[in-house]
Amino acid sequence: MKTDAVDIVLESQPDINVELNGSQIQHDLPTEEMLVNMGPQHPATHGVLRIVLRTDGEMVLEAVPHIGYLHRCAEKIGETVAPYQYIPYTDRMDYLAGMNNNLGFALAVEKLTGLEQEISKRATYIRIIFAELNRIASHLVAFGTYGLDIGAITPFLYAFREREYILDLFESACGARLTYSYITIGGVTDDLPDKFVEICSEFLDYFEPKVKEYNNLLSHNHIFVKRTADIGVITGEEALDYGLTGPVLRGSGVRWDLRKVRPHCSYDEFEFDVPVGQGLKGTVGDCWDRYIVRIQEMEQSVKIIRQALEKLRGTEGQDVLHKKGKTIKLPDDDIYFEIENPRGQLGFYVQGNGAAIPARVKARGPSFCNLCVTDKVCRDVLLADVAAIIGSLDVVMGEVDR
Amino acid sequence: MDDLAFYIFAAVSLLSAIGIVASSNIVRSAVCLLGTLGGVACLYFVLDANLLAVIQLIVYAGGTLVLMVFGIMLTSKSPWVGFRATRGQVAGAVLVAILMAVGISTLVLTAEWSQSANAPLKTSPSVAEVGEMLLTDYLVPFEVASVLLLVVMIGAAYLARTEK
Amino acid sequence: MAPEEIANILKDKFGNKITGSNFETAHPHVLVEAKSWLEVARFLKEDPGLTFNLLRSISAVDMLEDDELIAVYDLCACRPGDRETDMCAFDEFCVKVKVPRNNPHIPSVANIWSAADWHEREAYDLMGIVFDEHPDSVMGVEGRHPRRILCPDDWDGYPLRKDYRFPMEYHGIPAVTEYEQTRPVH
Amino acid sequence: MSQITLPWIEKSPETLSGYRRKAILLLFVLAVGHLGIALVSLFAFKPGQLADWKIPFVLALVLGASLAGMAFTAGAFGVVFYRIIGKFLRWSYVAFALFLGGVVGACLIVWLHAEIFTFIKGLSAAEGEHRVWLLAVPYDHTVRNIYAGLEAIGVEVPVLAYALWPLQFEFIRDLVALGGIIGFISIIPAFGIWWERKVSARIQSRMGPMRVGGWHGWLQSPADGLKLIFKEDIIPPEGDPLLFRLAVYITFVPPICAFLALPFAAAWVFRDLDVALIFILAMLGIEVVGVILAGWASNNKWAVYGSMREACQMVSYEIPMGMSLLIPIMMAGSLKLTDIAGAQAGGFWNWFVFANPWCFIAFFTYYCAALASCKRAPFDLPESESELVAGFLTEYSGFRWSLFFFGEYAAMFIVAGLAVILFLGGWSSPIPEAWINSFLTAVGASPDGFFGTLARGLLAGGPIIFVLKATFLFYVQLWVRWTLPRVRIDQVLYACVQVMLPLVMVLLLANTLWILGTDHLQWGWLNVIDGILHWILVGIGVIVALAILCIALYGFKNNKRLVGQLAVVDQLPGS
Repeated sequence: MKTDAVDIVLESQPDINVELNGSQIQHDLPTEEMLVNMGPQHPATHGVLRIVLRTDGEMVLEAVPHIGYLHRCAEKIGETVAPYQYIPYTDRMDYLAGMNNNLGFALAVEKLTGLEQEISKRATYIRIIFAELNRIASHLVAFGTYGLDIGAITPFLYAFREREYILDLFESACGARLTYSYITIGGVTDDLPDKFVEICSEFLDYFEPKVKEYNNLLSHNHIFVKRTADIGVITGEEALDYGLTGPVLRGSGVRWDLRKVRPHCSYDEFEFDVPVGQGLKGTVGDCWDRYIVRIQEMEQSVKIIRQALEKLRGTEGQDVLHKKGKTIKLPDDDIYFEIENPRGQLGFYVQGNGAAIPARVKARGPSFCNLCVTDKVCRDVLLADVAAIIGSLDVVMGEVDR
Repeated sequence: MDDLAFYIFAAVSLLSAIGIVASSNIVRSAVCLLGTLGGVACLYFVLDANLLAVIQLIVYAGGTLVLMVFGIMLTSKSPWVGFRATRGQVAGAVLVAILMAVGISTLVLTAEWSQSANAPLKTSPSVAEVGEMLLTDYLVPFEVASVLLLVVMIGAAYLARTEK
Repeated sequence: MAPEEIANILKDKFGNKITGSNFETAHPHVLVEAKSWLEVARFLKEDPGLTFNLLRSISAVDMLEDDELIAVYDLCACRPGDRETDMCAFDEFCVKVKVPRNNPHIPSVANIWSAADWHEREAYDLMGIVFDEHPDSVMGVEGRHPRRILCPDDWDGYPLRKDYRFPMEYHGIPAVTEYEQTRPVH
Repeated sequence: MSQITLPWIEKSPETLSGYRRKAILLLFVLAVGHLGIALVSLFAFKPGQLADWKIPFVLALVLGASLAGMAFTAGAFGVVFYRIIGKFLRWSYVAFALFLGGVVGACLIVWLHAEIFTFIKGLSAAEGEHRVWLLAVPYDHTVRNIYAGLEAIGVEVPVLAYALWPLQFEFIRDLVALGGIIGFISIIPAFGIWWERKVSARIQSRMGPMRVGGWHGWLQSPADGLKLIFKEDIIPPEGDPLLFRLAVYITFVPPICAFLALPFAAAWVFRDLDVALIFILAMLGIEVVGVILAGWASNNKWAVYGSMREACQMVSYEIPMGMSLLIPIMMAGSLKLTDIAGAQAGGFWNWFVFANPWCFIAFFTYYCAALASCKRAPFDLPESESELVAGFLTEYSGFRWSLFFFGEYAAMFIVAGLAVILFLGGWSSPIPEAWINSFLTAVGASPDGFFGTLARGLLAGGPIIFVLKATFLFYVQLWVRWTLPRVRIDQVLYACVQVMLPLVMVLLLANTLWILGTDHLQWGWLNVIDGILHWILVGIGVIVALAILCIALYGFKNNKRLVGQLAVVDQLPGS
């Protein structure tokens, strides 16, 4: 078949035809390999990811991801604006978990400037509530779109039904539904609206049984298990080697969660478990494990939010926004700080030079690091498995390309 | 009315047959083949030979399908890649065509058409009759054909098996 | 393990290949000279006492006034607990490698941490640090370098350098508006 | 950006109503004119005045004029009463009425042609005397004969004689019947797509289409069709344009042909072929050729993947599908669909699905294989949107694209109809006719009176029952599609070759031996076991039916809770 786009790929990236040392399939008939361009516009790539597949019939011999279609110079912009002005840009990195991105950058800057000691307890708890709510919202999208990748359309709508309520909660607090900029340097922009605590706990009561519904609908569905178990297995060592973090790492059976092993934001005051993949349906570290870890994390987040709402009780009246947040000057020093995002560890490297504007801002997006394992996992799998594997890594291209 | 139908379907068959030979693209040839076989099936319908017509459709549609799949798999470059016959192939084809033409014309010329034209045709046999005949009078040819197909299936499975 | 202890272990092992360290900062780190970075990295990963098996990030920084580029390697050790239900132990460490701006060459650690593959490509793409022996290298005008990752393969320059000037056009496509063309570039 | 300006948008309201008045006037004038032409031409020619060979032309004139007149009248009414019509559309349950009306109407048209011929034959006094040739077709009854016959029964309407005259030709009657079938086939996708969207919305706690046409968006499918017609017609320049166009028709026409042999009830069939079953299977098989051509002619790698998958899937699943169908054929001893359905009349316990365990399992294997051969989820690999973009449909757009769906929905209905005829008793009612008769007698209604006939027609079996049963199986296809994930290609083929094929072979063999033992050798013990198993299966069937009914009722009653309203969400300041 003649397709211009792939011809261009061949010319500009000659290394796509690198010989594989891995398993060569024995053929009795000589077959011709075909290069297929999956993306940048493809329903299974969750945005503008482009994967060049080298296929033999339905078998995928090699999958090379090409990224950069959504590159928006976020790091360059970081060198031209003050930290509090940079908060909205962090929203647009992982646009499904804007609160967590805000939190990551705010914590990094606060740690660099020593402001972190002066954040009020109330602001910290509000931050935790919103970060965890956003974790639920983000995992709901991951759950729904993973269903779509496997071909089940209904779970997507179920997930969005619940996510809608979370977005309503966000909207009541900060007015935005996707790019919040709510958590900022020095606290949060505004105190909670009236009755937020009651409505939030009602939502949690409503949401908890829904997780069981998801499990009945999708997690234990026979076809779903057949499609995801034993597919795209990543062992714990491989996961660490490739720098995978978050549910992808935990799905490989590594009990590692920054909220536990190096608590930020007073997460150490909270009681919760860290679910890891146990290979219930197949091998440890397969797609199903990565998927089920997200489902279980939603339950844990509910637990955390309940405790945080409880802790919020005695803190009325505390100032939720520190006055120095907007006027802060960065010292001549640098920091690298990571928090646990829904997709993994989001790290910010911030370097100051005594001015109000940082000299260098670098974001380490978890999706970026998780995606680099594609090349390794998508070898000698079927075409349909590529969709399953990419979906189980749950990448957000806004964060990969920044 | 039947005459009209006959001419229409005969024209379809013949034109598609010309298309098979004239087209240099294997998939287009296969589609033309489908047209020919479909036209012949419709002729059978016109002649009230329903069973034959339906069998023609179900068997040859499947056959054309497989042919098409092979055509796509073996020439998977573009719809515009054609093939050209070598001189030897043309000579062979002409020879076969002449032989067939001679054979068929001999058959047509020597057949006793007048008999069937005058005597009213027996109403077309029902499926039940055909089935009974297959399992009684023609049992041996039927079984031989089945065994042949079985051998073909085993052979195909053997050929398609991956060498380990 | 405190960063000072790790630094002492490294200094005992590698002597003056460790060119400096700073622990009075929000980001304690040691400085390693570029050409011995590979063996230091291997030691950090494979020494049973250190086992820094998770490379979190490679941040490239342009120090224009010092005329040098810095690659900041943030490492993390994830040591499994004794029992299945134990959390892994956490340890972090940072290594900085300084190279001159006009000839920035650092040995690639992508064979030690596979995670470094994309980070190094990004650092080359945006900051122009050449990682030698990178597994995904292509031949450029000035020798082999990692393949670009975010920018197109034929992009000119390294966008995150402080002296980078944005191109006026790319393949005939005007890359800046008319207003920006007339405005002085800061 | 230039703005499109419409001349009447800029006019003042007075001028606008002026335009409307002019339009109404014009439409009425045209309508009156055309109807007048029609009437004049009809009454101008008494029977006998006109040579027979001129009749077709007069009829064409009359028909054309009256149709145009009616259209103009309708248009004028639409313009005058558009508000009232809009209100009517908004408040009525027109969708179901239209569907049911369409079903009944199409069925009637298919069936009437036989009745009318008998009627004309009865009318004609001098049958066989006037064998005149018109357009190379012999005909028996002149208009004068028919009019004489009408006069004899007291109907002195010359127009009726003209209208009945062409119906004596089988060709014309077939055309009318074909019109009915095509009408029905165009109702199925329109209704099916709208219904699928509503069903999926219900399953996903949404509303689905709600706007177009008022009541639950019942006009959504025609609106979509209209939109698709106006969309840009893209043909990939690197592909094969001829085959690209042809593929649509090869996919779209065979399912329609299959309807020619699908009986809706005993006499309600276009052609009662003795090989109807094989004919329908052959037609479903030809459909695949179109899909493969579509993929190939698109010159798109995803499309080729889709069509290769379709070829794989179809070729392998036709075998278990055909073999499952052999089991009811064996029970009925005929390939004729009317015979097979007729053999199951008299109560649901006579349906083949409950006849013995082998038939029971064969029903499910047939249904699975039929899902696969219709490429419906979970076997929708040829067009799996998350893997192959849209499979063989990737390059299609506009009306061509929608024709594929016409074919697909028609095929869905056909496989559902086949399952009904072969396993679920066809058009026979679950309740035996004798019970209905005795019930009618018990309540004091005569079984042969008007209401008695109506009740029997609805309950004792007929096309309506058939369509309802087939629609239920159609619904199950939707239900499955919106619930299950998609299987992988190797799993599809594994399930066919390694699971379904051996299973069906065992079923076939077992059923043969079973029938041999019970029917031919008359083994008493086997007959006892057969009876016990039969009633156990009937019990299972009843339980399943009741369970589905209960679930449906539960869902209907707990409407709000299924949707999952969060009670306090409206109190949020933001919302």
